[in-house]
Amino acid sequence: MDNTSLFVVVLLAGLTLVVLGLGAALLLSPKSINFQKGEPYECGLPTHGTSWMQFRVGYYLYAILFLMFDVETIFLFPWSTVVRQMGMTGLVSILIFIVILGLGLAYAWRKGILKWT
Amino acid sequence: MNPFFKYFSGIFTALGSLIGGLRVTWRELWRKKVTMQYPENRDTLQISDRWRSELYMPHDENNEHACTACGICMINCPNGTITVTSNMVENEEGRKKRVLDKHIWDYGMCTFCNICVITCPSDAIFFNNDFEGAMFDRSKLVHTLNKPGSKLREKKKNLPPTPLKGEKGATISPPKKQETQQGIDDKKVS
Amino acid sequence: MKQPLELTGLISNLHTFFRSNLTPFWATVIEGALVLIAVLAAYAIIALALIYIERKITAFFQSRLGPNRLGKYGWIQSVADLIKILIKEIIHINKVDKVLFYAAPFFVIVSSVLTFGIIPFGQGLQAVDFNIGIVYILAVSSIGIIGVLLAGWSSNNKYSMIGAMRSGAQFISYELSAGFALMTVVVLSGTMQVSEIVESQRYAWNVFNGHIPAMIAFVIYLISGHAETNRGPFDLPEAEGELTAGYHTEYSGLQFGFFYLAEYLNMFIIAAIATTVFLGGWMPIQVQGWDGFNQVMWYIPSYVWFFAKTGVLIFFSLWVRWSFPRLRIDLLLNLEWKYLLPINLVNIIVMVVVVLLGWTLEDLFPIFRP
Amino acid sequence: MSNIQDIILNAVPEALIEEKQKLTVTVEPKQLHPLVKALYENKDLPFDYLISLIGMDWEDKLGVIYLFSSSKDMSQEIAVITATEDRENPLLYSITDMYEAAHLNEREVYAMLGIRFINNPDMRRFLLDGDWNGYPLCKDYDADPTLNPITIANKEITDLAPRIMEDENGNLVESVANIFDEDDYIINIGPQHPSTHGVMHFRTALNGEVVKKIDVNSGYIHRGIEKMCETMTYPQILHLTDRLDYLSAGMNRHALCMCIEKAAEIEVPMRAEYIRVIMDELNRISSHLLAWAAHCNDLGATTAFVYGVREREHVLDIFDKTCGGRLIINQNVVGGVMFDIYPDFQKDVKAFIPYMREKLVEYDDFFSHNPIALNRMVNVGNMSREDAITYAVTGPAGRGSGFSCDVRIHKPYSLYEKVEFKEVIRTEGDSYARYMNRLDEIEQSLHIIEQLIDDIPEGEILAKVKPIIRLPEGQYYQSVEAGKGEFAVFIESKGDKFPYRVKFRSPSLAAVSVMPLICKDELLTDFIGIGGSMDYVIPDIDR
Amino acid sequence: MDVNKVKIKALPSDDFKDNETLQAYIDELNATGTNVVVGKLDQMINWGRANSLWPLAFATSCCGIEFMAAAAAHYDLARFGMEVVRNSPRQADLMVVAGTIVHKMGPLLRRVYDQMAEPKYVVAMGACAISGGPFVNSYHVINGADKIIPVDVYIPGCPPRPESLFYGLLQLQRKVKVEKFFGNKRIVRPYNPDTLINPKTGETVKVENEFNK
Repeated sequence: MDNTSLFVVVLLAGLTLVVLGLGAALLLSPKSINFQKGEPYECGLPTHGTSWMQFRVGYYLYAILFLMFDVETIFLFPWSTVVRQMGMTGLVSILIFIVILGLGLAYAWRKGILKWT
Repeated sequence: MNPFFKYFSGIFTALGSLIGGLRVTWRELWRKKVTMQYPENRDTLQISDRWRSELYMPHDENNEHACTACGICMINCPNGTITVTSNMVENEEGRKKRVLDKHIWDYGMCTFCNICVITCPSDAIFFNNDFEGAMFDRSKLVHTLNKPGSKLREKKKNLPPTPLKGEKGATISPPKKQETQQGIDDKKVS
Repeated sequence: MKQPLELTGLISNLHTFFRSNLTPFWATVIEGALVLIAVLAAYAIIALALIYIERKITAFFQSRLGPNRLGKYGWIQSVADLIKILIKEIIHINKVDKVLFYAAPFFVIVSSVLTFGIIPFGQGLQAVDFNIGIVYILAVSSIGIIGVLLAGWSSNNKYSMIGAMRSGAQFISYELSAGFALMTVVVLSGTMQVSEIVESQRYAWNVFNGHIPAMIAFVIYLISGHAETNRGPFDLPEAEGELTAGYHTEYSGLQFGFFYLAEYLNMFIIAAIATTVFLGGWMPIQVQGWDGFNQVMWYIPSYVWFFAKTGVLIFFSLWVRWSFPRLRIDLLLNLEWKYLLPINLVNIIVMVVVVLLGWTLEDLFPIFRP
Repeated sequence: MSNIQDIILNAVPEALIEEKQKLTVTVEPKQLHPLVKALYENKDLPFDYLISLIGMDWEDKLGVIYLFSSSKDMSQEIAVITATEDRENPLLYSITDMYEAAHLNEREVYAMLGIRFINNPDMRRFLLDGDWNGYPLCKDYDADPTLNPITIANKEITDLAPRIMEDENGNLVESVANIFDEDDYIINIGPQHPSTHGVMHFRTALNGEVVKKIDVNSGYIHRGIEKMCETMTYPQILHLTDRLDYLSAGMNRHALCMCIEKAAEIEVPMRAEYIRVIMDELNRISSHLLAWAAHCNDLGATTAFVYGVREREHVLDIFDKTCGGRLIINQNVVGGVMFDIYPDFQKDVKAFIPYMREKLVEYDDFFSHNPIALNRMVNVGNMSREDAITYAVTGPAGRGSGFSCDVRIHKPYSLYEKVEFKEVIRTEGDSYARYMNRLDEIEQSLHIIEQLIDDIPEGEILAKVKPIIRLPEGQYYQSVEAGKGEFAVFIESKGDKFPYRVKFRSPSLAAVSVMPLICKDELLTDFIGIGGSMDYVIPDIDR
Repeated sequence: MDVNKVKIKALPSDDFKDNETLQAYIDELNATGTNVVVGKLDQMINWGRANSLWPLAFATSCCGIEFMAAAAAHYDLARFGMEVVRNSPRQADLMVVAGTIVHKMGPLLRRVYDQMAEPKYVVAMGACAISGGPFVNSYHVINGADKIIPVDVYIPGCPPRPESLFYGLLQLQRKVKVEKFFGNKRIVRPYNPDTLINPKTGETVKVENEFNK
């Protein structure tokens, strides 16, 4: 079997596990209803307002930084497999690339973006 | 300090103290474990003699106890755990006398403050250390301490040894196993 | 080399048996089914074993005994847990985002099974072997976080929501470090195919072959891998003390069981990948020229080597987990962005230099060359 | 003291000054605020520490007894009494503008006695639900269960804080203010939460993960102990104090016993005193160990929690053998102790001391120097000395801010004058200072035990006490240093065998009331950690 | 089935107290009889359930501390497979009510109980949770958790020692082991219904065995 079909098999394995498991559980497990069961649990008290409210998070800046570096990873992986063959040219070219990104990180650091508030 | 130097020395001091923490858990991994294994250790388990679990009323071989039904324990109990009911019985001489009918104690309500034992003028009730008390039914926790058919012990008999009762701290004699057993029996009868 | 206990023979025998007796279509189907069953069985057994081992080791670190009343030393404790959780009610919560709520466990489990599939447990015991193996690992393992995010978001619960947000930030950060650390090895071995990476470590494990930069990458991978699996001291998304149960607060029964299972499996997967990539995978200890020694080592089957090495890493992960307090989100992100990432970037360059100048162990001592 | 009397008379000439157990000043409600202000602003000896605020019902009038002390000299105490005869709509003046500690106390008085305080910005009921019928501590409270039936209906928690303010012209204006903004992201931390150390309910407005505002909501374990005391004889009350702050059960009970003994003039035998103090210190160690363990657990170190409880178990073993209780030890009784020590007591305690010292070193290696732990504690939850005093935070938490408030030093009781020990003070005021204070106090407690354990005198353990104890008419007050801070008992007696009013000063209440201040602008994670460092016990707050 | 057939490791059936109540439960459950295959399956499932009771500590006061002590090194709840303390009621099997339940806490207790997933059990630990204990006469204390929710096992003590707690948990294991999961038959747990009011309608909630619906 080739890799792709094996991949499909493994994917199926994962799906089977969940489907079979949940199916069995739904079949076997007892059910009960009462007037508070379906409400969200928040330390035993009714929750105040909805939880899907505008929620200020400091995560976005990190996400943008992540994007920057994640794209870099995509470039680096092909490069890393052939770096032995490419020799010094490979090193120098990617060095420039990394330095630019590193400067970006340093800039962000200096600007205080990496400080969690 | 040079920020670069600070940056790297920070890494190393942090690593150093982290390893100190790891060492503590590592040592603990090989030490003897302190766990006491109830119920496997039931035969060897030592519960302190002074541990207060169940209130019981010692009965001697003639099925006699020392309770005069004076009700002092009931009055002194801070939350009404004890109920003493008594009958008035006329004895041969024609004098009315109070006789214990039921001494009811609620295990599920008792706070084990020991006041009833301390104040009991005739040393009729004591706590034992039989800690296994969990029940399925709330009503099973209400014990009648006096056995059916038991009666008041005549005075001047040789009394059974008194278990430790608190402020009379000098008499440290643990409740005997037999007496503990009696306490359990009481409840089974009830 | 004689390898009496290996399963390669069995596998190829089965393969020829099916091919010779059945039409190619049915042979493929049956082989596929066998692989599926094997993967599932391995997945379930490893999960149950890990749950037991973790509880036991945790207890030993805490000078307790751990489960010991079911079977000898309590070894079937996790079976009881499995039965229990299978028949536990699955609560239907009002006002959740229904589709996402029920899809979340799928993502988590499928992601971990997919990653599980690429691990070489021993010689010939690898389900999928893409030539871009490392990228595959990074790609599929990051599906799991979608599950966590969905679970937290869809639950309509504030604790879950905060847990999910935290895990999002945590995961995207540490994903980078894990990727860069693995990339360091790719630079060293020149390939991304997992089987080839293992093969290239016949006489010198990558962590020794690439010495300083490889060791740094190894440590960084362990830290970031640990963080990616959301386990203490990086267990912020769950943070029992703060968020009751974090992103899976509202999940009950087997749905919660899947999160629980995946958490343990992910711990195994991270250790397994670290073993494969840095510690020679299923390769036994080999010394060029010592044929007698090598033969003895080969007698020990490859999967035993693999599980032994993985076990050591798992133990280490538990050791760390039960020794340290939980990090705060800003410390966590600081650690990644101010320490691990810059060090990683420099580390890659150092590795390239080491490789290009021929300073790896294999280059310096050709005796280690496979 | 005459100096103080001058100041009082300067501020309020009509004040009635009596020298009772302590200096007692009685004033009209209108004059309360100027009087307290004068005391507060006294340069040489500012009475800036509000020990206790006791709501009273004297049947003909409703009032409050304030107990003040000075951060400069804790041994100086002064009681201020004010009362109103209006039982329908009792109004008094608030002192929250000077003493932050008064805030929650005044709310409690409102819930219990119905007295409302003018100028207190938030006059919601504390401890009881907003729709509770009647005021329990009033003598005419109707305890009919049908008035307040048990329900499983979830009660709305109101965000609206009623208040009565006095404007410039002296008119009273009733108004209602919102506690939270309209679009705040409010999350309930507690009551059923693993890290609130009980059933505390913090309603927390978050801004991202940063705590914007905290509303303390308590009463989920309010058992009405103070009211119950009024119908019980003195020996019967004793067992209730154990259940206030159950971690320092023995010390609480010590306070109550001393208060009764002082009033009834009972001399406690020396042997009993020794046993009491040793047990108190052991109790303190166990309390601090659990606080340490719980704090570590709040910071995510489960293993540290197990270690702490493991060491604590050795203390509990000693308790178990001595008085047959592990947590609730029932040791002190009026006039002495209930149980004499067991024969191996000294041996066990002496074995424990070096063991504990060794473990303290291990704790330092394991947690105190851990960089993650340091990052989570140093400079987190800063509380200045002024804050500690105005919120009346005592105990290791208060001393972590440099507030010298150890009752054992400033108002020595029992044997504490005879033993030599240091008051552990740090001035940083952060979580780490409080954390280290506890570990250091364990060391000091071991030191105290070492000095006493060998010379426990022979003799009686119980003084002769009448079977029925009646305290002479008057007000009695006794404080001790409990595990969390200054714990005090106030008894007002009318000469009966029941007390007329009993009030317990709860150190944990102060620790909780300062939480909104020190947690502001900290992360949610740190909020939990700070809670751990303050080490409050909720049943102590709710009583 | 006889009560002596319910086996608990290291603690013989005769040494348990209150066998009579358990026997009464068993008789009630076996009134209609079951077939053998289902009986075996039931046994297996009950074995799993009894040995994997994950607790939710509804700890309000002193007893909560003893519960923590029971979970720590000296007593170690983990030996029973119960150390996985779940803070979310959704994932817990067993609610340990440890401490006083007061009027203000009553609705919360009910809510947390309601939000637990079936099958669920409740243990009342300590005098307060059984009957109100020391505070039985107080105006603000509910006299026992069983006024709000059904309780399976009562563990007396104030607070009970960890061994007492373990004994109670073993009793609970016995109770779990006699149930018939497939017959959908469970012991109807007694509770005092006259105080349960539905907040939506204001009517008294009818108490039925939720499980049988």
